[in-house]
Amino acid sequence: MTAVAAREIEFRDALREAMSEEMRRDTRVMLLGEEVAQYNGAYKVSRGMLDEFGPRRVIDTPISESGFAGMAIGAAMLGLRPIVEFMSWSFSLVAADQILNNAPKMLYMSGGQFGCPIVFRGNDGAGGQLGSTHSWSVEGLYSNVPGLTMAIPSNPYDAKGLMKTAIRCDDPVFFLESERLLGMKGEVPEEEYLIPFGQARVARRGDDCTIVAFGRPVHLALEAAEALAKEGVSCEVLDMRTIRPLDAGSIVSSVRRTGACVVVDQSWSFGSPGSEVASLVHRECFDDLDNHVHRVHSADVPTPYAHALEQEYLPNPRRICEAVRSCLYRA
Amino acid sequence: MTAVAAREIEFRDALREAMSEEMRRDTRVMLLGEEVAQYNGAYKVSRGMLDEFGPRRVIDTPISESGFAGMAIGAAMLGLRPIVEFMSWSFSLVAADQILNNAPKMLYMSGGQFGCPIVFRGNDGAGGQLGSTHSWSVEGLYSNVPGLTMAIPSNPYDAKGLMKTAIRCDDPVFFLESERLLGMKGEVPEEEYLIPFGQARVARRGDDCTIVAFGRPVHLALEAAEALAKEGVSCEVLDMRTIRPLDAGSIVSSVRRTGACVVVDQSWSFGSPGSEVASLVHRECFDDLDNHVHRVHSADVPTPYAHALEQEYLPNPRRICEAVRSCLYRA
Amino acid sequence: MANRDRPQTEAPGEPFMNVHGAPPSGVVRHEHPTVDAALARAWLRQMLLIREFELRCMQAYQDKKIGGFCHVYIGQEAVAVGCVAAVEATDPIVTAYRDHGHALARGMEARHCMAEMFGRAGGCAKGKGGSMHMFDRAHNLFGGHGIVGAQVPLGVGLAFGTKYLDEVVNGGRSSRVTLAFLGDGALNQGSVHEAMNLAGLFDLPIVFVCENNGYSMGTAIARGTTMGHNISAKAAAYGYEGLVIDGMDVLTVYAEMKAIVERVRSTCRPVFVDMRTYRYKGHSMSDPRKYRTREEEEQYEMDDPIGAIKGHLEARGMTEEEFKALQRDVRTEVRGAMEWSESSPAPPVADLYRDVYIERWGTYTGSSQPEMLGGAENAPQFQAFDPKADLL
Amino acid sequence: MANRDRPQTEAPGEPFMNVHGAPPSGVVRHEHPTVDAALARAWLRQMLLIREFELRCMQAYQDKKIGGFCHVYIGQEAVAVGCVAAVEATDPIVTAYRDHGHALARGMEARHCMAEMFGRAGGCAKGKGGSMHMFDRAHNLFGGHGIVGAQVPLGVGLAFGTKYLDEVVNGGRSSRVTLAFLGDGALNQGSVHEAMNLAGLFDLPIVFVCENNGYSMGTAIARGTTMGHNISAKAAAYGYEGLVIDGMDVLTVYAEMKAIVERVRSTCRPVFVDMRTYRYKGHSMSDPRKYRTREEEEQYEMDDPIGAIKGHLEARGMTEEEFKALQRDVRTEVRGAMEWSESSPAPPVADLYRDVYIERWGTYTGSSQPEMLGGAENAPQFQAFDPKADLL
Ligand SMILES: Cc1ncc(C[n+]2csc(CCOP(=O)(O)OP(=O)(O)O)c2C)c(N)n1
Ligand SMILES: Cc1ncc(C[n+]2csc(CCOP(=O)(O)OP(=O)(O)O)c2C)c(N)n1
Ligand SMILES: [Mg+2]
Ligand SMILES: [Mg+2]
Repeated sequence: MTAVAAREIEFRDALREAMSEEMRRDTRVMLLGEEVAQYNGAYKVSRGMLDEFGPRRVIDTPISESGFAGMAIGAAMLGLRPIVEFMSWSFSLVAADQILNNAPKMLYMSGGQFGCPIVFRGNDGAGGQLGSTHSWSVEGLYSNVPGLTMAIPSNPYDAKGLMKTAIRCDDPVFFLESERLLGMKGEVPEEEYLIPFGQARVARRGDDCTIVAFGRPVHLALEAAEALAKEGVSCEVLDMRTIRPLDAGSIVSSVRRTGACVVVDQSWSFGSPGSEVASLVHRECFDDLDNHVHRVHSADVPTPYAHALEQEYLPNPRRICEAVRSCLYRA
Repeated sequence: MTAVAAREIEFRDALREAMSEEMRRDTRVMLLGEEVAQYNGAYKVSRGMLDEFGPRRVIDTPISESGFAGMAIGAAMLGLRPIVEFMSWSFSLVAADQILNNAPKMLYMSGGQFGCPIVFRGNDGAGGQLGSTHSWSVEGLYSNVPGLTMAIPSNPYDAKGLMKTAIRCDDPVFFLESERLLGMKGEVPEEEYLIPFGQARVARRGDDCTIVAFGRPVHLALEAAEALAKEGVSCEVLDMRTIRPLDAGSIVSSVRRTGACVVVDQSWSFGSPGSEVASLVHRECFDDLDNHVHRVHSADVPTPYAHALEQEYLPNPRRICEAVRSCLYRA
Repeated sequence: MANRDRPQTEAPGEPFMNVHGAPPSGVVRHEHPTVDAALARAWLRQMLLIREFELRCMQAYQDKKIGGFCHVYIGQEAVAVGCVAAVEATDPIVTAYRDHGHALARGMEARHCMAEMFGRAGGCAKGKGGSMHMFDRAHNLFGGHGIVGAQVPLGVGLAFGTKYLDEVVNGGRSSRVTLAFLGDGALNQGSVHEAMNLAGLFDLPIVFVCENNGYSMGTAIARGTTMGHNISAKAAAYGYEGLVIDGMDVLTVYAEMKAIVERVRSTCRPVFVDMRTYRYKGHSMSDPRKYRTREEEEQYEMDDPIGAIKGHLEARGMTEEEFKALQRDVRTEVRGAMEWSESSPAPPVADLYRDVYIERWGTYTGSSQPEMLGGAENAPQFQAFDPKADLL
Repeated sequence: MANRDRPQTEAPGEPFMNVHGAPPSGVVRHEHPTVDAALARAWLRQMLLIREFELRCMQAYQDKKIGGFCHVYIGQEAVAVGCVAAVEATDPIVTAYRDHGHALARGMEARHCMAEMFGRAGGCAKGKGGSMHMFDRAHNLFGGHGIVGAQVPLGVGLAFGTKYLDEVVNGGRSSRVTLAFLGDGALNQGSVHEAMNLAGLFDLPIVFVCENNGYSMGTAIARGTTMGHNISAKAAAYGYEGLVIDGMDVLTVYAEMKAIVERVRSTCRPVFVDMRTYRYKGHSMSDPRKYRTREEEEQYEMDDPIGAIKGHLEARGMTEEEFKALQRDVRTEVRGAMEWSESSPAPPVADLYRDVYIERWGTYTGSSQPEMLGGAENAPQFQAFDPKADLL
């Protein structure tokens, strides 16, 4: 093996590389969505793709989420592999029927005759002061539904590897990106790699408490872990990478070792991935726990606009630290 | 107090009585939806209401869920109090943006200036062999969202009392009815009564295990409790009546007494009311529990059509019994 | 509140107007070239098959052999048969929940269609779909669909997909035409409008066949749809043709659709068809049809599509005996389908967790609570989805 | 893929065509009765106020005093000002996210509008809504709304609601007209079509004002909307009038809208307006406008709505000094609004859990994880929702 010089690229570039590589590899893959082509993407994720692949494969759509999501599902039933960009997952609510009633159920309803190899992707989560209609963390809503898979990368490396897996996946993938992370730089090798779904990454090793996190909150968890380390508390941070499938094995073996668990989930608390993880850990690690699983979520209110309120609304390192301390009876 | 002769009416009649009484009381209340007027309702819940209230107040709409739900929300902002019937909650997915982004957030987004006193109601849940697109238990999906309240009655008495509360509620109410229960008869007094939100009903008293259930599964839980009683296991069955607000107090005090808990929730398991209850009980009753909370849900697959598959898919007394026994280490 | 844009049909002294706001048979039957008699007879047989099939469905529903909702196609047979005849076998079709007629016309065997309704393993969707979800991969039937209007974006996607496959993947010329069927009630769903705009914008080879039977459940079209008397106005809003076709006459349907389909095939411009038809029975099994008069039904019954093609063939020499033989023939076929369906096993319980995902991470048993399942064997009888295969 | 239904605008030798597929100022400016000079001057002042306000917004956004998205109204001022002038104060208005102009035209104080963008307690929504969500109960402004098209069903509901209040609750005659503003891009959202059908069906007193500025973000109308050169075809699909109005001239907007609004008030039939306008700036702050030519922008700048009304008033005797005084005046007002907003406090953290529910079961602290909150005092400065009050 020759050592390869580390290469740092932005999260958005990692996404684009994954899409472009897969489009070069397979003409059945195409990208469609609002402003993805001529405008190069509202968040510039698809910058340059129109130039490379032309307007037949990088397609601007009108503001018709239900229409173009359904169109892509129809094309996927034929065996094509569309990537659908929702400028924001917040705008996917107008397409909820297509993405929840059709995409994840087509295989089942048709008795296995028609599948739906499709990727829906776009910006998810709050943090940019966009107010309550534009700040959905749709994992809280959509992860309830069987038949779909859901990925939520936290860094450029994972973004690329998971996106490539998503595009090759024969099932519908809900791919959640955070606009807040698009400019983040990270090492991404030149060589091709894929990251399988359902395998968490240990973002930090530790012995006292397991912090389970999804997507952007992984960084908040790492910040909290750093702060807690100064207090002598050693946290293990798991970056789950995918919500469906959920890597229960990694969570359970970590919690069996640490004996304590905190979940950090940016969606609303009630009936969320966070409550599912808590329930899972209690079930599988009941005798290993010294305290119940603690949970950190966005506040259970619509997303406010004002900066200070929004910061208070979101999970933040302070609240994560409090949860860990409380879980370890150090509060 | 004079004893009143018991009067038995059907679940659908209880709903209609509640709506009619409130419409007599307040001209700002009206009913709208597909086939609610001339056809008397797809499930005959609104039978006779057109005759009594006329076409200005009992309004047939076209198949435009997003349009008429949004229309009703606009009217509610003005201070009217619409009741919107979704023929089935399964059809509300095409209106998801209006009912989730507008109704429950209007008060917040407008800084308290415009509220949304509205009731969305209709058939929820599987069991009638309607296949995967028509069998949603939307509590699994929608209960994640703050700003809304959610009621799920299990019998005619509750249906009437909760519906009257819903119509007088100044916040949006998601009211989940089960088509499977509409023909069920039960005692409903002639006198007016309202049932407050957030107060569970003890459907059966017991000492060994608390079964927490919502809506139709309450009956499955009671069947299971009956069977278990024969084995010497005494179950307490809580009928939660509302999912938001959730009567945490009743759950907690029951579980503190019984020391065991099983949740029965007809929605899919992942990130559901059931996982929320499990998480809550573990948090509040950690030291009272001898085993983790057990959960019974619909199978984590799209709803199948075939009768035998659908019966296996749904929570059923057999699975509830198994869960209780396992929870009590009697398996 | 009055719908002022519909024509006034109740003025005294005016002739009886049907639900479409036109006199019965108000749609002119075009002269059409005489089709091959064998072909016409095959259509008659298909229409008889559908009618017989649906009558037996109604019976089986009463007998509780069929569950859920069941929407029969009686009265509309000429539409599915004529439209399917007008396209190639490789042209995709998608429709709504009133889908038995389309499935049979497309070539699905009656027994697979019936077994699906019986919820048996031999059903076209292994008993998982039911009456509203007839899928047939081998015949390029991309399903019946239960959510009103939701199949229309899918249809646009099929048209987009064939064009993309032909032009981008295979580097040739677009050669397929998609038929997307929808009810008149579906015109009030927003997703239909989004899809119609997309089809016009992207020049997609699709025919939207609006089976305008004048009612969505109990709602006569004028009560739910503005411009109900002239729904081609909806197509004009998207810049393409809207044509009215008499859907009660299979010869007309075939001839008109044939011309449209070939035009669409060469121009890649969508067309919208206001296909005037009527359902003789209720919306579904529980509908007593109180919202319309017996007089209106009788007017349409005089227009019976089976009667029309029968009359045509009689004029060309078909004897009553030949007709009776056809009837006997389809009766035998449907009876056979019923028997076969009865004997088809219920889907194994293990099937519950199959077909949820193609890619599994081990055996899929649900993502949350572990479930214990027996290991019953799965014997798929239909073409399975193969995302690697080149379709059509 | 070509959009064949739009007119070909690129043929050599043809005159320059603007984004609307018509020559600039191609919409005929109607003769209109000379309005009262004081009124016209008030409109000029409002338009100057909006322009100044928006320029300062852009500045404040660069300075990071405003967060989130910010969509300015520069170029479209004549629309909001002319439309608002044409209705009564009790006529409800609802609009999309490009809403500062409507708020100011409707009478919201500049400081409350600006403080909202600054995310301060003094904002019209206490800092909870932001730029896209300007609500003003006292002025019957039912919000700016962020989801494209989603405000249109709400508008139909307002029209339904006023009619219901007037006729059913109060037993009188329908007397109010609702204005629902939407962008041209919103025409591609299905919910808009559902709403337009409902308005026609139920005879609702509403004017759909489509602010057709030719672009949705970077998408020129012809690239996203079939019949983009004649969007009144969309209204025809629902059986009502669609009118084109020159939205660059406030006098025209006022005169035409006044006539429309009074017609709607008496007939209760909806009207759709294709309001031709142009946004001079980018879609939002981050848009470099690469999708259009400088030449096109200049053509529209020659049509500047402020220039037009200024010219009109000059012809009626307004001096340059008087104009300058107006400019100074609005500058002072906006500067004051900025200062006031800066000094307005951030909303207290306790506000996070307020306004989630009207009815609370105890103090609302979230339905799942108990949260501890400080008890900071809440001082609402705006009319609160009172579901018991009779509105309007
Ligand atoms: C979105 C949605 N809303 C409501 C329903 C319930 N529903 C099923 S069929 C139907 C009537 C549809 O009428 P039409 O489109 O004319 O078709 P037809 O039954 O006449 O074939 C309704 C309201 C549904 N399936 N989906
Ligand atoms: C449903 C939805 N999809 C996408 C967006 C993102 N978006 C915001 S504004 C906009 C363009 C709208 O254009 P138009 O309606 O013409 O209004 P204008 O900006 O010209 O005022 C888009 C795509 C959104 N807010 N909502
Ligand atoms: Mg119909
Ligand atoms: Mg625009």
